[in-house]
Amino acid sequence: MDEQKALSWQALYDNMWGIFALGIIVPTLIYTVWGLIEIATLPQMDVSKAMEALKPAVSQQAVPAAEAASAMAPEAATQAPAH
Amino acid sequence: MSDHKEGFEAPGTFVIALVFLAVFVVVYVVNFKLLSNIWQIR
Amino acid sequence: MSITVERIWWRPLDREEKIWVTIALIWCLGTFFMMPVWHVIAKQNTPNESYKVSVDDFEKIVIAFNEKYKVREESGVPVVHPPAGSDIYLAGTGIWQWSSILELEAGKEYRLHISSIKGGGDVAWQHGFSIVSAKFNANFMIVPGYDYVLKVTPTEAGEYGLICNEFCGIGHHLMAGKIIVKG
Amino acid sequence: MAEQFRTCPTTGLKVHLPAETLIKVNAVAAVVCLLVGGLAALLILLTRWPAIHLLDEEWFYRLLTAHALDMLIAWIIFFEVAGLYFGSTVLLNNRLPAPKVGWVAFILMVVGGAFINYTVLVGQATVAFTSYVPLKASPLYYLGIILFAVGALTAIGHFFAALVVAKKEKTYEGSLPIVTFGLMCAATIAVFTLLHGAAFYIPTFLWSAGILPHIDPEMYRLAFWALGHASQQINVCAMVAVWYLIATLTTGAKPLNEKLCRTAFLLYVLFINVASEHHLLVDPALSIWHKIVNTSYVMHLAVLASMIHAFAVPAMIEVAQRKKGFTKGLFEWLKKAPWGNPAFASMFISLMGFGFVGGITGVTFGTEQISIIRHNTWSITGHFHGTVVLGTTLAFMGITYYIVPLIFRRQIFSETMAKLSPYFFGGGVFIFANAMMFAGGYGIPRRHWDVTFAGAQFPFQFDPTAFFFLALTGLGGLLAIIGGALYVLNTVASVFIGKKIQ
Repeated sequence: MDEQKALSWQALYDNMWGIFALGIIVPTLIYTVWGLIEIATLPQMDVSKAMEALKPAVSQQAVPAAEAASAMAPEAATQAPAH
Repeated sequence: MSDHKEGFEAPGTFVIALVFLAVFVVVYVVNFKLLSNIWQIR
Repeated sequence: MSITVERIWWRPLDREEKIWVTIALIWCLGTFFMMPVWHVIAKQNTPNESYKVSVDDFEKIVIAFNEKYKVREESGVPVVHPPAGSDIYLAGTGIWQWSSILELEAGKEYRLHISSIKGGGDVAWQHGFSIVSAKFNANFMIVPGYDYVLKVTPTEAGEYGLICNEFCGIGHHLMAGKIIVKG
Repeated sequence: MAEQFRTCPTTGLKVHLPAETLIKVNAVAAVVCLLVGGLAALLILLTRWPAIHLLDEEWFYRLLTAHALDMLIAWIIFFEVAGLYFGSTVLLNNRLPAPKVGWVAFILMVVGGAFINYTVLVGQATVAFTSYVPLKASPLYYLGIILFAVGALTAIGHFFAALVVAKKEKTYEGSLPIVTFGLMCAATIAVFTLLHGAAFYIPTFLWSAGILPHIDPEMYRLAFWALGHASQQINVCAMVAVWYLIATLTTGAKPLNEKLCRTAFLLYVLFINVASEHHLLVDPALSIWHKIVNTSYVMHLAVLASMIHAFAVPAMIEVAQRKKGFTKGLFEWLKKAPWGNPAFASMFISLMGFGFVGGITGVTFGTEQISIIRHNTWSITGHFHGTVVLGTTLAFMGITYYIVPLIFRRQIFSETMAKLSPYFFGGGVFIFANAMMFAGGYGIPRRHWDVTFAGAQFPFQFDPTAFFFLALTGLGGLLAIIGGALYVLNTVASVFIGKKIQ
């Protein structure tokens, strides 16, 4: 009885191709596939927002209203006639 | 050899293993201490 | 030499084996859970925020950033002093330089974006971002096409070295700059 | 068929002659690579020692690239192939099913290795071991690596085929011996490694040849380390198998509990490869969960495996020694161990060095957050010299003292050189690796020609203590090179002019 149990466990460890398959599949899923999915689904940086924040500082005598308006709503600013 | 014995079969090895663990703990803790000295980064 | 294996080798562990495996397992699980725990209890962690960005876009941003906040130059490299708490941008360049010398304020948190640009060279390399000082070093990877956001709070005033520690071509060992932290 | 075998008079093992020849050529190629890599090591060492600073920058980076490839890939994989043939034939009374395939594999690996060394030495591939895109080498370099990898894969396939044949022809009974089982696990790890190598070296080769426009650098990093780091896990697994073999050969020890040892090997197969993440912990793009799960070998289960082996191997030696009557106190068994036997000395130093120097630091530096203060510093270089050099290389050196008489049928040329070599080598690498790790603690970068930054715009001055450790690294390295030279000279002399054994 006990011997039977031991033999069946041993058979599991003697299963070369089972071990081989697990040894390829387990790390491929945990490391490679998961990693590739994370890299592939990484969001894009919001470049226009970053550039907006880095616009040259507005000097005092410039036209603050128009600048501010275009910064708030860029689509509206492009549709509006130029000053 | 496999029959159950009361004492340890390899007491020397057990001591070496405990020394190993002690060194491991020291290295690990020292490294976290060094880490806590750096700028805050998250 | 005998190479035969006993017919039955599947048998219970001896006492000392059991004790050692238990101790080792506890230690292994402890060191594993230390990582998520450290994220909660401590302030030195690997940042979890990053984005894809084209090399050219990041270069555009870096140029705009340097222009806006430049306060002076040192040996032709702009020294920039951005407002505390803002988004700041630093890149390793294709000519083995750092895009600027950052001047930061101690105790303020910045969102430091690091990436790689051509910067007058032909190629945006991978670089190692390594802040070094007498007291510590901190290292992150710079990968072209990726924006890595480090939310960083310089804790102490002083001048810190900024060196590249990933081999990035023949000018690699000259790629040293600095970060200035004001008290 | 029968005439293709001979029986070793001392061990009684049956040796398949075509397998024997293949073991010989692969072992010789391994030692040649060790020699080339060792010469490069000496020159690099003398360059990173600031007081000497031998090479110019161009040659430094060239030889650094060559050193890494010749050592981490060529020496170790050639030796492992020899070991795989040994484990699947001699240890199992078995034959190698297709010796011609073995020759094809060998030739592919030699040609690949030649391409790599040629392109690197003439300066067409100064890209370091990692060749991180967009650093670009000539297409021949990538082709060399692909050929080498295909050759290695072929050899591993051949090993599996030999195991199948052994089982079918019933050359052994019951389970595989633990050494062969360990080698089988190493071979499985190797297949994972080499498949990933193919998955990105082929596109990178096409990119270098101008056919593909772009390789994503982060994906490259992910895939590269599934080769670059996982290939060293083959070594770990093969090294542990060699520990068991040497322990048995030198002291007659037997594994105390095969279940435990085999379970530990199984944990390696399942989880050790994901630790390729160690190199990506401070990378963008990957989430902290990917980092934590992978860097910890899935809850440190492969670390548990190493801790089991690190216990099981000395324990089996202790039990065997105590049976011989060395029972006084805790450590008489160790004091009276065959320290004059170079194989035993190599194995035990390898075991201790791998655990105390390489293993502890590997787990510690591979902790997600601690990587921030260790990534790409010289500490990492120190760590893996603790594992791959003090651990694997020394263990392989140790088994050589058995392979030469058994397979080459030559006596060891000089017993004295053999006795001294492991102590010089082990002691040297011990000093060298530890000094490197301390230097790295000061932020000294790895792969750096000049840490004084002479001529840089804003030179950074490292703490003067760091320079003490740089010099200590140099001294330790010289000791190690003396030990390595003793080994190489002695092995070459034994193979070619050693006394023949009938």
